[in-house]
Amino acid sequence: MTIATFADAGLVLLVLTIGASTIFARRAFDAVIAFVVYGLLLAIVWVRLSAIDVALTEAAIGGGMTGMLLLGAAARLRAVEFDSFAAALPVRLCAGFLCALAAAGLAGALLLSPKVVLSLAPAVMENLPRTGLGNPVAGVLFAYRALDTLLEKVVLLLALLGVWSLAPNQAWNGIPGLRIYDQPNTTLTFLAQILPPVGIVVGIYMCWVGANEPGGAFQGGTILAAMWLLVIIARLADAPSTGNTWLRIGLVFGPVVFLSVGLAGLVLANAFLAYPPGYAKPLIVAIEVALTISIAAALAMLAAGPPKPVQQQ
Amino acid sequence: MAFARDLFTVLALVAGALFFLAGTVGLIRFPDQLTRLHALTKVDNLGLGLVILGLLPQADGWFGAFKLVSVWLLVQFSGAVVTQLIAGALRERGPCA
Amino acid sequence: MSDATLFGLCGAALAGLGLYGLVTHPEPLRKILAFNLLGSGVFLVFGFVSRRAATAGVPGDPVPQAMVITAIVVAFAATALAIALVLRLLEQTGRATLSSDDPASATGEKGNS
Amino acid sequence: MDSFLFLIASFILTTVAGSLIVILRRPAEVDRIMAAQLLGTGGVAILLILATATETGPMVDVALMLALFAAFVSVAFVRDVSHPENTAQRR
Repeated sequence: MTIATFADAGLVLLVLTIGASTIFARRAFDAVIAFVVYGLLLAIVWVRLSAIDVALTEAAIGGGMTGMLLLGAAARLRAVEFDSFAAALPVRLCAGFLCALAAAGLAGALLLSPKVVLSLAPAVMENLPRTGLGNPVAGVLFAYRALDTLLEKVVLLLALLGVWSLAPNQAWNGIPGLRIYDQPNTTLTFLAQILPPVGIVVGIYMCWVGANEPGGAFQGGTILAAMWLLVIIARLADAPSTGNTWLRIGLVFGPVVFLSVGLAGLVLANAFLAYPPGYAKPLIVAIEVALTISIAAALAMLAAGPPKPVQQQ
Repeated sequence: MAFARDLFTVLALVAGALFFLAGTVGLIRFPDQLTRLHALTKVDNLGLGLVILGLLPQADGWFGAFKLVSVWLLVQFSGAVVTQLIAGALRERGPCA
Repeated sequence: MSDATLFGLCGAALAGLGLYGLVTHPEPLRKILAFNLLGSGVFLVFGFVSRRAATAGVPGDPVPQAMVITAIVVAFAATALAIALVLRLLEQTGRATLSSDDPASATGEKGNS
Repeated sequence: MDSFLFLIASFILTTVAGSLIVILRRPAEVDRIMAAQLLGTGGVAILLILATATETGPMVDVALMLALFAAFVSVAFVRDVSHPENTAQRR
């Protein structure tokens, strides 16, 4: 037990060091790499907190997708070498002091939190058998707080709409400006031919296992998105134009299925987003499958960025 | 039998951990980037390979063992290809890349 | 002090670090990074809240965990939108800084759209 | 057995942490990518050992995820290096 505590303390120290270097690194690129490392470390931290579902999401999104997105941005921004004009020392000291105060306040709230632990876990565990699911987190996401999950999908679509709206007028409905490899490269092509089939199997496995064990639509969808991006980057397939009908159907498929099941619940189970007794599990699995497709499409398109005018290529 | 199994695990894990140590020392000490890449791949194949070999007898059932081996194969494959990619980029663009 | 508390305190410190970066860095990309750091620190505090509720049979309260999963995905969407904005700013003006009183940053003339 | 597994996991964490801190101070970008790759592999090893020690099967899935995405980040890096206008600016 003591070894575990020591290891945890070391892990915390490492996370703090890497986290600090994302802030204090001199070049933006260094900060981005530190952030990728930080995301991978956080996945281990979440495992130590016994939150496997979160660890899966963090490893996929925090380390992988965000890292790729930020690396691309750092590479493009490198073209503008502006002198990093930092705030003056007194300002930094002052900001540092206030931020330390905020952190101390948060830490104090943690340490002085009431002895009586408020938890919704018993309520969730009590009602979980009625949904037929084995994973309490999936139960919360799709039954207990289904409205949050539905709205989150809408947020993803809104963000995508925002990204696409940044395209110049003539590029609307064009191909996303995702950076692809400069010229065909046999090694990368090989990777992009072998890895995606493996990734697709893992993604489907994640989605399928999510009902009973950690995993689910988010994690599965992220893997599928990453594999799609890999294929596009390796020049094995073109990114679809943002006006592509199939792409748009894929994007709204999940939320539409979710919403129609929710509306059907209004008739069949007397409440919005309620599932008729006995049908909860098949309905949730159907929603998860539909959402996996939509999440994959939305995340990949978010990472691909706004459409680009053709002549700039 | 259980003792032999545990002994095997201990030996393989210690050997794997030593390769992790060797790989990281190489990564720190080796003079140029291509040799450092070489040290990195040793961690991928031998370090992780021995760790997984040691964990296999403790795995729960055939499916658990299968998953462990497939994780190793995945790391092995993607590690090798990525190293190749980085080395290619280094050769094309020079050591400062 | 339990391990969960340790990670919770780590989260608080990370949130402070992120806030500092968000306030002091003039580069938008660094601000986005700092914002992500701030977010993940707050998520870790949620992790502490979840883990604290652990009882026999349940490793933690699933409600905060589900919220953190949702939050990670939303944070990614926000990051993607912010990066698209920064790159568009670069395209439009040839600069990628938010400070208005820094003429040195306008030297990299790249804007041509 | 369990405390031995924890010991090995801590040992791997320590070596990886040490090299991370050294490598992340190097100027060249490739070294930094190597650090991310090393942490990917080290993280996989740590998670697999922890999965066995705590008998939590799903942790193996986290290791799988880490393995998939560590490679993905390196691909993004190699892609960015492949663009000639980037190398011209490289210091």
